[in-house]
Amino acid sequence: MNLFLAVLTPFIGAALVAWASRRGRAHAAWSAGAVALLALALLLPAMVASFAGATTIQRLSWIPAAGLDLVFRLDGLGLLFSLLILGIGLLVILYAHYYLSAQDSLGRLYAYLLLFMGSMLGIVLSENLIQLLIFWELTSLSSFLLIAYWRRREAARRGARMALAITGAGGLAMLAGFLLLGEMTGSYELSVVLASGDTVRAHPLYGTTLALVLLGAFTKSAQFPFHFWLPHAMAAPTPVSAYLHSATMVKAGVFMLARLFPVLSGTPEWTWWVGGVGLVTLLVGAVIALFKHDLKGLLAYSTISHLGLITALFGIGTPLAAVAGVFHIINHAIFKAGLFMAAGIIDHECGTRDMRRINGLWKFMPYTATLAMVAAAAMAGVPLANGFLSKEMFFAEAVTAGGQMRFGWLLPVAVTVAGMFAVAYSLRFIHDVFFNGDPIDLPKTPHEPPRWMKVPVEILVVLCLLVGIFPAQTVEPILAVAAGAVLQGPLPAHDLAIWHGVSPALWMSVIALCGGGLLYFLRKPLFALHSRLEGRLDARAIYEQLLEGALAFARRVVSLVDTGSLQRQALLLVLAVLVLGAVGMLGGQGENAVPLTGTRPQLPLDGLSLMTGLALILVTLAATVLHRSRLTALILISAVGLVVALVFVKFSAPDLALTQLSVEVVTIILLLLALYFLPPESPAESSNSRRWRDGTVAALAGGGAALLVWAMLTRPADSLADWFLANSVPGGGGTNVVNVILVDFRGFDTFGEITVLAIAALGIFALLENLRLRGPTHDSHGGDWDVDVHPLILATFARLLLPLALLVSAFIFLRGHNLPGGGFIAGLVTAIALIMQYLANGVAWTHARLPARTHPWIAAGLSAALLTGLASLLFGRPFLTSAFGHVEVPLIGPIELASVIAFDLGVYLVVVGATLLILINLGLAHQANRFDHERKET
Amino acid sequence: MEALLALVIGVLTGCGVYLVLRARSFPVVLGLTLLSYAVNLFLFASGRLVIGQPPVIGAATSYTDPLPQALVLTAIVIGFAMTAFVIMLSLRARAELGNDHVDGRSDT
Amino acid sequence: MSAHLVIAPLIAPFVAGVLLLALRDLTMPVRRRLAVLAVLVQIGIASALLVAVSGGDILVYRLGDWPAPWGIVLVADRLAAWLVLITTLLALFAVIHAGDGLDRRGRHFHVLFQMQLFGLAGAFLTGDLFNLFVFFEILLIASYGLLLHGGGPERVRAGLHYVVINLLGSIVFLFAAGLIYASLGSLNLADLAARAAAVPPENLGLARTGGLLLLAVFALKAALLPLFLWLPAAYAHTAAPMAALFAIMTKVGAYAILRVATLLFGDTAGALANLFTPWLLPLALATLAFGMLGALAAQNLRRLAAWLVVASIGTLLTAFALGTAGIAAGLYYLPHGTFAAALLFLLAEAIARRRPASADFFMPDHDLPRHALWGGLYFVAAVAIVGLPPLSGFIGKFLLLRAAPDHPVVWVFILLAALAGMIALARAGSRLLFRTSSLEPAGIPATAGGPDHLRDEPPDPPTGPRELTAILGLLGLILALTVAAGPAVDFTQAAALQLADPAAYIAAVLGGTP
Amino acid sequence: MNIFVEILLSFLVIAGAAFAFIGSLGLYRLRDFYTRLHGPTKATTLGVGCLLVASSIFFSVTGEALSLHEILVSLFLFITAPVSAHLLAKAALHRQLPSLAVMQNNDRETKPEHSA
Amino acid sequence: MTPRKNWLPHPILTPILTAIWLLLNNSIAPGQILLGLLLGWAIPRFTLAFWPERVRIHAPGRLLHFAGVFLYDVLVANLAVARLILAGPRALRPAFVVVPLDLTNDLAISLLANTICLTPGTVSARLSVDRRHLLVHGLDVESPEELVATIKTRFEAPLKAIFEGSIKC
Amino acid sequence: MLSFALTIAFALVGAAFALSFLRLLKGPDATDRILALDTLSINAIALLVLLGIHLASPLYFEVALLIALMGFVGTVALAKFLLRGDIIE
Ligand code: NA
Ligand code: NA
Repeated sequence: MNLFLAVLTPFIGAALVAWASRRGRAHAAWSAGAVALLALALLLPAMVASFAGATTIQRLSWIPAAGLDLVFRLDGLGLLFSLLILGIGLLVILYAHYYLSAQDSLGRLYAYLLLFMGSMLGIVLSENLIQLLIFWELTSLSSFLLIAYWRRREAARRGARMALAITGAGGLAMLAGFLLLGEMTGSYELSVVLASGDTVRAHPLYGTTLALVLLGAFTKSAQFPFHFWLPHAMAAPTPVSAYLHSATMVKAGVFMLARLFPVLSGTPEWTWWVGGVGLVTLLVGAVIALFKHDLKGLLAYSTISHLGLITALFGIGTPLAAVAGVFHIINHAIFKAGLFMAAGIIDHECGTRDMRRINGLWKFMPYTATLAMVAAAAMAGVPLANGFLSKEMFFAEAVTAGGQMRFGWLLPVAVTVAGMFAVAYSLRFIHDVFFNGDPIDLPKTPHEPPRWMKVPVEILVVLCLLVGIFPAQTVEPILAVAAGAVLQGPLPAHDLAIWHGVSPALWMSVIALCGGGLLYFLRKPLFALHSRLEGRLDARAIYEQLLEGALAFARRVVSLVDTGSLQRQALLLVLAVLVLGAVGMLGGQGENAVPLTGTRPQLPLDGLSLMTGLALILVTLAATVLHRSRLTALILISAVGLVVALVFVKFSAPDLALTQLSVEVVTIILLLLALYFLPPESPAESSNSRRWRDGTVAALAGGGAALLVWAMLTRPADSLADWFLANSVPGGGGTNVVNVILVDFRGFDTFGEITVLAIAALGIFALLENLRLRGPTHDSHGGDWDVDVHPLILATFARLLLPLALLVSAFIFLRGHNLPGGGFIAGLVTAIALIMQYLANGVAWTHARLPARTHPWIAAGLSAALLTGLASLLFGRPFLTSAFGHVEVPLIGPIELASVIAFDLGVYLVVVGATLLILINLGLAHQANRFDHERKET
Repeated sequence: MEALLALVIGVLTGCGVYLVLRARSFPVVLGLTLLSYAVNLFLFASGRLVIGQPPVIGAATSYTDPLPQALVLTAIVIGFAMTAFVIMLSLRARAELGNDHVDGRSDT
Repeated sequence: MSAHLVIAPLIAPFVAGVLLLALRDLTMPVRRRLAVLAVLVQIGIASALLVAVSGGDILVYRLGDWPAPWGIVLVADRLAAWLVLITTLLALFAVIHAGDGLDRRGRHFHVLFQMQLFGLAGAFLTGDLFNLFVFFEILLIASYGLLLHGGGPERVRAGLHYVVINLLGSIVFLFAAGLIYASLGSLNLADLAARAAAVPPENLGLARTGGLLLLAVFALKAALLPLFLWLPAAYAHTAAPMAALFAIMTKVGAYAILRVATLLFGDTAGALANLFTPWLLPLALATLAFGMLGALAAQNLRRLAAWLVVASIGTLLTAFALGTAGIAAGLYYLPHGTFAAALLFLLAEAIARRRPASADFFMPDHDLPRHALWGGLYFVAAVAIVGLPPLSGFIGKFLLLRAAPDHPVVWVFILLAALAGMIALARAGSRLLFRTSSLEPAGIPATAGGPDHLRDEPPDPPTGPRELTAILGLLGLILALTVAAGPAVDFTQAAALQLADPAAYIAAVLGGTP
Repeated sequence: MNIFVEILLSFLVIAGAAFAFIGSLGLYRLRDFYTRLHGPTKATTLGVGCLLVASSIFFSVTGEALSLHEILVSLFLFITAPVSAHLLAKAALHRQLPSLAVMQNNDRETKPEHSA
Repeated sequence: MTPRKNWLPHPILTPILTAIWLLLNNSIAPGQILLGLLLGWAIPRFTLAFWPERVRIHAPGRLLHFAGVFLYDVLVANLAVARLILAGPRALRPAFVVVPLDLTNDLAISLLANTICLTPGTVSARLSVDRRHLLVHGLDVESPEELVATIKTRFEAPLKAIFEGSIKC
Repeated sequence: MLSFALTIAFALVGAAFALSFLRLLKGPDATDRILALDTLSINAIALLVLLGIHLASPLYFEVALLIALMGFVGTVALAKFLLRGDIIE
């Protein structure tokens, strides 16, 4: 459990620190430090065990079904990294307290740092690869926050985004790689994976897996050609660079190389890719570092170069090289963190990091200069400093490895050249900053920093020397357990001594030192040469071009497709339906083709039907052709609706005809109400080609529909009809089967249907609120409107007809269960009878004679339907269960009472309420508009 | 008879589609109305064509399939509600956008 | 009461809606409380339903006491219960957020909201094809009202497109229903499944066409390429809580695709087996890709969020196209995608409210008040929606990738999409929250053509704690989904297995032994 | 069915249909709107009236009881058809549709050229 | 407002509606009569407000006589119109004729306009705003004066008697 | 005899239908089209009555009744639109 808690501690600590920072900077620093110490304390038992060679594994069940549990592992490698993360973390916390200016939020920096610390600990302590990846991406995210700490600086934002994109992308690749590893080995847990090296290497997907994992590792460790993000990440505050960009995050990539060394290494692919990339990075980083005038830029490229060195060591693949790799991880972390801190002090004191301006600081801060010089010596690989030891191991391994292949001599040569450049940039770091004349135009006068700001640097420099001078006594134990964990096997014989006798490696060191000196001496012409070549073959530029290209591509594609055109959307839908329909009908043809025409006997065609059908077609076409004249189209479409009702009658559907007719007239009234505010004509704005295109699509759609109807109608039916016909009277108590289906068998559909109507009315009511429209003052002929607002004859007869229509409505309602009719149609008849009053007598007159609001009607209707449905629950039956029976009334005879009448009454009320609500409120909107109008005009 | 109805539904569908593809809200609404007619007839036709046998028990000896009729009834009502809504919305759009182009583009 | 548990998720919002309509003279605070209470009750009901089906029972409710396939049945299986619960949870925070003032900006907000929930629950629970159509219409008509709530030119334009295109979709649905009834002779989904397996050869073409037209309709609702163009504008221009609630709307389409694909056109459907399969994966991947392109191209946060919803649908349907393991992954991803999208919409609104000059457009403005809070929330929301570790989105994608070992193309699309999303959200965040005009005043465009004339309503100052409550609540849901991933994945795997066995569903609805 | 009833029915049916036809014929072939208005208003209405009477007799004879509800439809038509015709004539005047008619007695107030 | 008006607002309308109800249902079953009475009572109660003034029939006998004349004229006029239509457009002598009105009752004027539409080859086209003149379109007008006279004596006078009590009114 | 009469009647009403359709298509003015539409609905009533007698079925009565009602309302609304533009005011 304590491994889990150790990882969790910094995450919780981040919140604590953010809270504590309100009480002052010291509180923030102390609490941050306490968090790191607590994490260290939690790890201590397992650390002790791992020195004894034990691997601690702790499990917390999470998603066992997906092989993803939270499993933590502490072995030698984890131990080493945990110490680096927490140890250097503590130093950075101390350092940052003095580094950050008063107006920057220390709490925020600590919170981010702790988030990062937890994530990094998570990486190195993960047993499950997917879990490892989770923490891996968390380091990307937290480093995004850290780099963008000074969020107002463009460089900071850009650097953060670039780092996130590159390392995040690598992380995604690595996720794929881990998934493949899981597929191959059957588990994501390292214990299994590390033991399955042979399976993995023999798997056909080994190459892919390797590539994906390496992509992750290389991006994180800033290997060529993904190295360019690291210099841009220098926009971060220096404590962040000291922590992330020297000791920890950039080491995560090489950590992965070390972690998966037993699984993935040992193949030519590994050697070539890892070794090759490492070597190139080593060289490129070292060369560029020399030419960076920015202090942190130099250190950044130096870091890239050293990471390349470590990568190259793992690429060589021998056990001894791996040991050297681990060793250099330690050494580089120590001296580079120190150097970054020193650079931070210089930056802090001078107000700039430009080495062309910073000169001769020895006079102002000799103590700091001394510290920096020792650390730089380690970086250069000068004897007695720790860097020398691992570098010499590297030289030795390069010679050995080079001896085994053709052109192998190139390897030591390249390595030595890189060494020369390392010496040269280290020399520059010392000479150009601390000597080389006087400072030029510095913003501040530098002096020694606060006492406690130097302490972390002192500690690191002391470590450099201790390891460099007494390696066996200091670093050997931890190196042994760490390397043992990497190799998952016995350690090779190695000797951490300063003097190994006169070996090729020694000669290479000597050449590097001398050559480095010479290079630095010749720096002026080299700088000139470099400034002429600068900007060519810049990986960052390629990255930015790629990104810009992708963004431009996205914008172009999206602007081409997402034009905000309804017509295009509708066209796409029609085309999609056409394609799918065609595939559906034709797709299964071929081997078992079925004729379009089925076997059902056809009805004879009579002349009247033919004439009516053709008339319907002609009117429809005319409405389409004449659609620009809107009223004409509307009248024609009304005729279409009438004939459709007749079609329903013809084919035995009187209920449908009734519904169609009543809905039709309400729709026409609505359209007329709307047309008043719309132009009477549509402009001719479709191009000819557009008309042809739409016409073709329409013809295809129409043809398709016709073919489907034909296929459907000529096939015999096998349906549910018989049950409905048989059960309508005995089960539903009504002879009109359609109505019984509507209010009983499928009453729930009707329940939904009236809900739709009710919601539509409410939605329309909301839409009409504050609607401000201007109706035309003249009719479509340009004349005044008729002054006779309510023609007398119409008004008189409309009133006369009202009771009659209501009677008809009651008639249709009551007989619906047994004969064509029902609540819906009755409701529409009532509504239309009332609308007729509005038409004939006007809003004001009619409104005064009706209940003011129709919402209650809708609510009452919905309630009636609902309560009818719920009533059956009281009898232990499901919702909407109907009941009916005959009651014998004296004198009158039997009367049928059915619960569905209550339900149908609900339908009736909703229909009346909704229809009136819609129409009247639109009418009122008209009226409001008219008053507006008159007010404006008078 | 079947062929005639197929043709009718085809023409209604085609004309509806053509109108729906117009640029002004009013013809679009008319197109939707035509498409509603078409689809209601289509759904109705899924019960096949039968003459003189309305599904009213006792009125005849055999009856047409009542279920599609019930479905079409529901579809008509829902279609009515939707049409009403879209008509009002087109007015609202006219008020808010200043013209009756479906994309709110000003008259060309 | 437990006998009626299956219909309770429908009755509760309906009763609440009718009550709110009848009691519309009550003061707004009372109505708000009533609305929240109603949603809480619905969460309780949905949880009970989930518990009731988690053992594997398929609960069938025969409306009107009529037997299937003639009467309408409601069917609750794991899938349906899961979606109902997700809907109610989402609704809680949407309605809380709407209480921040949106509900005052027009009429009948809470009635429409409850009716929307009624429609959603019905769509998930109904076992009848035509009844599904009816519930689609209920949820659509309610969504029209809600989408337009508050008004404004951009919203009305987007609303008009949304309404018209959905009306066309409804018409296609009816064509499909007619074809299905004409060729298979039933409407009950279970009965259809039984009949589909034995479809007479001469009806095969009609049945297939009907099925594929259903796919077109559902794809339109789900916003699958190429029928997704309605979504970005509609979601970007509606009010934030509505956009948040609508995060579930596309899932209705996805649900319907999944239901029909597994029940009617599953492996055992004979000649109709796997009817959707050849279409689903390519379209889903293309949708995912296009959603990400849209996200990269977006110029403001709401539109970006809307495109991410498109991408999220692509991801979801990719999962559904990958068989049982994929469906399990998708069902885990579904609530995540829903909550994350909702979260992002609410945040976009919150940020826009606090940047009076440039709203949520990616241009410099003054620092937000409580910058750290909103920045932090944005960061977490971005992590969630892109599917970066450690939140549930990552788990969903991990499960999805695991389910696609034989589809390298799926891996490529999913991983590249994650990268694109990361880049888009990092750019957006850095422009909205990092870059502030206090130090870099250059680059603020003049108001002409600027965001001022694009915004839907004048910026409202935040009025209460509801906004933050809703945002934190959604975040809490995502965290819960992450922490409880184990049981959640177990559940979704069981749900996927249940879908793979249509015989049990058919037996539960029609009687007889599986 | 009684032969006299059948003869009566046949007569009514054909007469009704003939009137309906003539009404529509007038609608189709006359030359201005005002004259076209007469056919549908009168002939068609009467024709439908005849048919409805025929229907009433038919169902009274064949059914179990007297069927008089057709009378209602006739009554309704007789009330509404003139109103429709009146409104349409008014609309035509308002739209100043051309007329073949001569203005017979000159009254300024009701002159068709002016809005009343 | 008398109490009687409240429980039986329209003593004429109630039996008429009951009768129409029975007509609609083709039935005189006791249940239907009861239902008809119920509706005949309820509907006028609801529509009371829509009938601002009571209709008073001053001469019920003349109403019946008028109805007979009207039906006869409809028949004759239709035969005439049918003949004219069949004869073709050339045979027509269409004309607009202004009929000065003596009627003042709204219902009476409306009934007159309707009657004119249905009967002698005429359509009432416009009522003047002051309701003193009715513009009539004739299909085949031989003499406008004669047409006006016919309308006034055959239709207007009885209507005036029925609805306005006396000619002098 | 009745069936023969019905055949003739169907033919006549059918012809009336056709003529009304022609006027509907021809116009020329909206008033003509509205009138044609009104005539169509009355013809439709005639057709339904004939159909009812032909099939000896009283089920078409309500349809005829409703066509009478709805046809009237439609015509009034259209005419009012021509006269006033705003039909409910
Ligand atoms: Na970084
Ligand atoms: Na210098």
